[in-house]
Amino acid sequence: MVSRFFEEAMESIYMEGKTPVFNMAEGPIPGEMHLSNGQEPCAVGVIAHLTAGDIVTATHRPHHQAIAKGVDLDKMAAEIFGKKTGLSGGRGGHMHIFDADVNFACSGIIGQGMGPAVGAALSRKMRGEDGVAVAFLGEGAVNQGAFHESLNLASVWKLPVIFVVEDNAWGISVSKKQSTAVEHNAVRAQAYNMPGRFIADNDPIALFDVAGVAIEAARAGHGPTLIEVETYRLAGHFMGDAEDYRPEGEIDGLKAKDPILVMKKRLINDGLLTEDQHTALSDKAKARVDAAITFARESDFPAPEEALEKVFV
Amino acid sequence: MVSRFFEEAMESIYMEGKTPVFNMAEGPIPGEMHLSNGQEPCAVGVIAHLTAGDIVTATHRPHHQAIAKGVDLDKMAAEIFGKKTGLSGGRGGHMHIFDADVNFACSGIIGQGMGPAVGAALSRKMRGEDGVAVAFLGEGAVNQGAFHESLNLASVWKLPVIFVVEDNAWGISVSKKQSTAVEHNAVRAQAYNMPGRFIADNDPIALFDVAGVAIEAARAGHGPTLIEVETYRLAGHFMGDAEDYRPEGEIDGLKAKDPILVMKKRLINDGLLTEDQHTALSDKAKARVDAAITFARESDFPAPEEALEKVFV
Amino acid sequence: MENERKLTIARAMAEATAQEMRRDNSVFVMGEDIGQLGGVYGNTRGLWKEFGPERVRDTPISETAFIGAAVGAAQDGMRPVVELMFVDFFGVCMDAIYNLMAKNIYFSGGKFKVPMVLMTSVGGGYSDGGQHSQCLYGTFAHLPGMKVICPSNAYDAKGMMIEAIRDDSPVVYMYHKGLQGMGWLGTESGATVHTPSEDYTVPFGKAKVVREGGDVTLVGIGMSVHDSLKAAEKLESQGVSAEVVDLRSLVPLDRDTVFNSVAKTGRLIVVDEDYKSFGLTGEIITTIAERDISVLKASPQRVAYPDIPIPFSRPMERFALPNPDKIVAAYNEMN
Amino acid sequence: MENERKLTIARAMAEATAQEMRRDNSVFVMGEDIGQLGGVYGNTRGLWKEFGPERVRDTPISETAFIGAAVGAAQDGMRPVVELMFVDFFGVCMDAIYNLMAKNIYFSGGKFKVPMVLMTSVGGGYSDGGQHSQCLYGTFAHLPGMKVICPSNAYDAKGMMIEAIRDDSPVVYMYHKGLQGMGWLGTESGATVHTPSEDYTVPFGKAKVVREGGDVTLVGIGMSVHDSLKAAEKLESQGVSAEVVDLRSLVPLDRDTVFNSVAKTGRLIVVDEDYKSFGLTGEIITTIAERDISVLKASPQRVAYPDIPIPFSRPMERFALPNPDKIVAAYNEMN
Ligand SMILES: Cc1ncc(C[n+]2csc(CCOP(=O)(O)OP(=O)(O)O)c2C)c(N)n1
Ligand SMILES: Cc1ncc(C[n+]2csc(CCOP(=O)(O)OP(=O)(O)O)c2C)c(N)n1
Ligand SMILES: [Mg+2]
Ligand SMILES: [Mg+2]
Repeated sequence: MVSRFFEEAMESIYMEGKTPVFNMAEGPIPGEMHLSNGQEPCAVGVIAHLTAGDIVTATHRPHHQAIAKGVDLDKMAAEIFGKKTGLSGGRGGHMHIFDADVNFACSGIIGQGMGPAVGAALSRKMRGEDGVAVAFLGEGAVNQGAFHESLNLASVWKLPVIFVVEDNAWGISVSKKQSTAVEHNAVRAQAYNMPGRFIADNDPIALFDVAGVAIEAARAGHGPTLIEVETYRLAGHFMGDAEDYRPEGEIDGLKAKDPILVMKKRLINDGLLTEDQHTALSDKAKARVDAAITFARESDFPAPEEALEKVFV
Repeated sequence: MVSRFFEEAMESIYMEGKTPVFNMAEGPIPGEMHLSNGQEPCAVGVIAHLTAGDIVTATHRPHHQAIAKGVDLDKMAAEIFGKKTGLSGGRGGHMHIFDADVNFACSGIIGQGMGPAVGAALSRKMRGEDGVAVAFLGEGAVNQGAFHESLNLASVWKLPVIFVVEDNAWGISVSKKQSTAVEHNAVRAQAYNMPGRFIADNDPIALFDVAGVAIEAARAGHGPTLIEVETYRLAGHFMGDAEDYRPEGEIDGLKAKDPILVMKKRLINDGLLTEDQHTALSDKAKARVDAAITFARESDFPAPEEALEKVFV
Repeated sequence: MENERKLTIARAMAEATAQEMRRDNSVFVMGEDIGQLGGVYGNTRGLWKEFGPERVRDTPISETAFIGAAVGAAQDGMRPVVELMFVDFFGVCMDAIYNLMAKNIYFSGGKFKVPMVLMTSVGGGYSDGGQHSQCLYGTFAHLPGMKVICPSNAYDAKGMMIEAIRDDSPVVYMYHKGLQGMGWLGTESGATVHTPSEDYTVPFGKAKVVREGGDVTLVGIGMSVHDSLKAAEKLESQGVSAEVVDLRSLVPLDRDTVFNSVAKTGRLIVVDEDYKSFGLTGEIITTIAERDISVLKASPQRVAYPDIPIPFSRPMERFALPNPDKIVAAYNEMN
Repeated sequence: MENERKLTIARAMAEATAQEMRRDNSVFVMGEDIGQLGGVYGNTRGLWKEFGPERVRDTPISETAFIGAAVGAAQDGMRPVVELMFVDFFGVCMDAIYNLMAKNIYFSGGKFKVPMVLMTSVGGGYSDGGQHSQCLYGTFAHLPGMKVICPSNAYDAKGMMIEAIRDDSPVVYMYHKGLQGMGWLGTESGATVHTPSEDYTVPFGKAKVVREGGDVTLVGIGMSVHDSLKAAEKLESQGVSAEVVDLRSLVPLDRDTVFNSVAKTGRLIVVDEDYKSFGLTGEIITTIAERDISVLKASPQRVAYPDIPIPFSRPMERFALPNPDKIVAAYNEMN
């Protein structure tokens, strides 16, 4: 059982780390581009427990979360290319990945996804339907008022919602130390009378276990949990970031801890994966991504006037 | 020493409880009117430690805080009557009491005073000048995002600011239990790595002591403190509130704990005050208030066109 | 007699909401003091008793969280009716309103629906000071993705509430405190009108000619409709026949009705309790001017709130508010 | 040669701020990524190095707290220059801006000063999507108590920054990303102009005729000034002489300069990258219409952003943005 999850997780992790979509900032993909390289464990460790019916609200750095949630990869790539075949016909772009089929939404405003996650959880609770909502956020977003209000509300109403803080130590160029009064955001759970859990070292297995407990508790009606994951931003904040603010050697140190490599090594060491299996998985993932990119490239742009549609339904 | 503070405190407390300004909602004083009857200890217990140079940011329920801070009583009454002689010439009214001479500001928006208190404290720190800022707020306001952001910021920057939560158990008709995930807001200080203190039973002496420590620490550069005071709202949320939402008997129970009466009894029992002294203080306070009301009543209204002035300086 | 039943706007709003809640389990109400208290402005009175605290939910003072939550619930199949107690408080939660509620339909290419009503009280005139008396019609109408409406009477209030609840797009439902019919607030009696007890809808984007006339068109919304009607009476006694248009909704805006009226009268005065510049009055006047300036026989005028924060003191506030006399004066000064 | 020194707007803003910081110890800078990074749009580059992290303060992502703190510091004698990274983020902190920063002078009867500058980036055109590309000129200009400005070139950017820092009232300083002169963003070269190295001020409330002409007046601000200038060139080749007015400040608004220009040309086109309805274009057109409609020889027109959230995809965004061709077409269709 656990090993099956491992493999599912691996597949997603691997795919994300390699997804070439993430490496394009100019030409066919204009605008800001926030890569999630290094942060994949945060997404898969949690989302592996969810079904398509569960809800995820994601951030300005949403690709790993989206892929883990099962957002249609072709349409997502097409959206990022601004194509008519994209998830929202090119209206949203990279920071606005919406897939109603798997209950996935995101936003470019720091902290904006937390309220909607609380609301989706409320909706399920009121209707007596199964469903857990997971709101992802960065450690920088924790200092936004929406965090406080949403965690309090979720706790007062005992809603099935999980808040997952991806702590990559940076909010653009501002370090967590400069921005945050506590060493671990997990302790802030105490202010909302909910469990707060800390996962060290970007560890998807540890996260998987902790998230499993939290999600089960949520489904059982025991209310929300706050999970903080120590993770690594291997790239700049967005494409083109010179990263002068990083202490020397930090990136090299982090690159040595690349979770995709670490995970590969771990699985191979544990005898759960052979080099051949790994290559096969890797090839499969790469092929999937390539297909999505091809789909995106070959799709047409929307007609300009389509901009005027879908303001209201 | 302590007894001198007691007496100063008494004087203010007594005055506030009896201030007839608070009892007028119609006729000469239109608009909302939020009385602070019962909450006087929160203001005096803290502000007794402050000088005119220190900063206070107050709430929609500001009279006790203003009087304790030494806001000019005549001009304050005139402002509440909408007169030209009022603190701001009638532009502000009861929820907008501003007195630059004693560094007092307030606002009608829940939680709005916290940011400015942090900023005033920052200003003093940057200039190397003495000065502590105190932000008052209700327990309902604690669930507003501004609380979270402001406490974090004050702590990260180690600023001389004190946050005082007047917990009267109600935010209009919504009880603290319905709105707040924790039993005591003081525990929320942990989320900001600052001391959190709880004062039970509306006790001005206990508050005085705790506030003294906090303010001294702030002046010494040790950063902010959160203080939660259990207090009682003896009146409705605003004048005219039918208060159907209060459990039966609650108001009678609270009235028996009227801090003005409790304090009087305590001081007399402790031999710090005689009935005669009390009568004298009480008369003096009443006379002061009467004079302010007379001043306000006899003042002229502003010319209507003055509304157009003072948008910019 | 049933068909002469008069309701206040507050009761009309509550009745509409109750009827929709009975009809559709996905409708629920959320906000500060909308439960047992029945809403500070009475517009949810009775709901808590009938539907209980699960469907009529008092919230903490956390507007960002609960309006954001309403969006999440709406996207998940519910139909929340959410209250922002005073429109003046929009500043603490505008991101959830204009960047989230108003845009997720578009960002999702129409695949997410956001069927929610954000109701909020507007207006002054009772000395509530500069953070509790604003209208902000222009602020909301300027930003795309939300419908923005404001009824001037109980009939419209009920029909527009039902319309709003059934709409799959977000609707900002503004109600003017001075029209609510609350005992403790001065109220405009013209707002309390016959209101059928059965359910019915009043469509958005249709302005209403509430008084016909041939010499000048007065355009308003909410309270300013009543100011305009009173001004029309005064003008009548001067021998001037004024037509009054109640916009009812700002988004969508019924430009045709306004244009047709002005094409007939040749004169236009726009009355607005919101701040004058960069707002409603400019939009309405421009609607005519850009379409065909030749229909205007005189420079169009506006009677609006000056560009100042709202003063507390009664004489100053009265000075700043629009009123019938100012409208009459504006007409008399028209070139 | 010194007097031919050209700066980008980003450098002009940073230079102005540095000069004021040297002159006046009470000036400091606060915001997200304005320290070592130098501002996402380069407008604080070099300050952190010269003045250190106390006076060039990176903040947590807590706009409500740090903008509120700026108000408190300003009231206490400091002169904060605060950055809201994108104007689109106003929703998380608008209370601190419009209800606090903009109103405390009035609420205190002028006894509190609020000498602060809130600088914020505006504008799209580079596919940053619907939460990172807005202008919102109308949103800010509509609400009383704050000055609202936007330079179209580096000369004005520097002088207006110094003017803003010295002002005792709050100033919202909007700068257009497409004019900043950042290498990684497409930039309008017309914004990079001669900028004196000494300090100087450009007063608010004075629009500037940046091109004289007799047949039509084009009015814009920020980027739309450049669109207008390009349109004027195109019109020239058609034999039409266009006058271009750069508003520079929306609050205070220089209505006279616009009126005088239109009185001369008889034709008016207002160009705006902000949403069309209930905003800038309506205000400018109404300014003329209400004062004297007889100066208009044709129905005034607007070329503005349609009332839709900003789409990501390039062809859709280009379709929605104003551009010189649209302005020329508007002129050609004028009746
Ligand atoms: C309300 C708001 N403020 C600021 C920004 C600009 N911004 C975008 S990402 C970012 C840093 C976010 O840091 P964190 O939450 O840690 O997420 P990370 O980028 O590290 O994944 C900032 C400040 C924003 N999008 N929204
Ligand atoms: C942002 C905001 N939301 C709502 C209100 C309306 N309101 C005024 S007072 C109040 C209750 C405040 O409760 P609390 O903070 O406990 O203070 P108390 O009135 O008990 O002194 C509310 C909800 C407001 N003024 N501002
Ligand atoms: Mg981060
Ligand atoms: Mg309270």
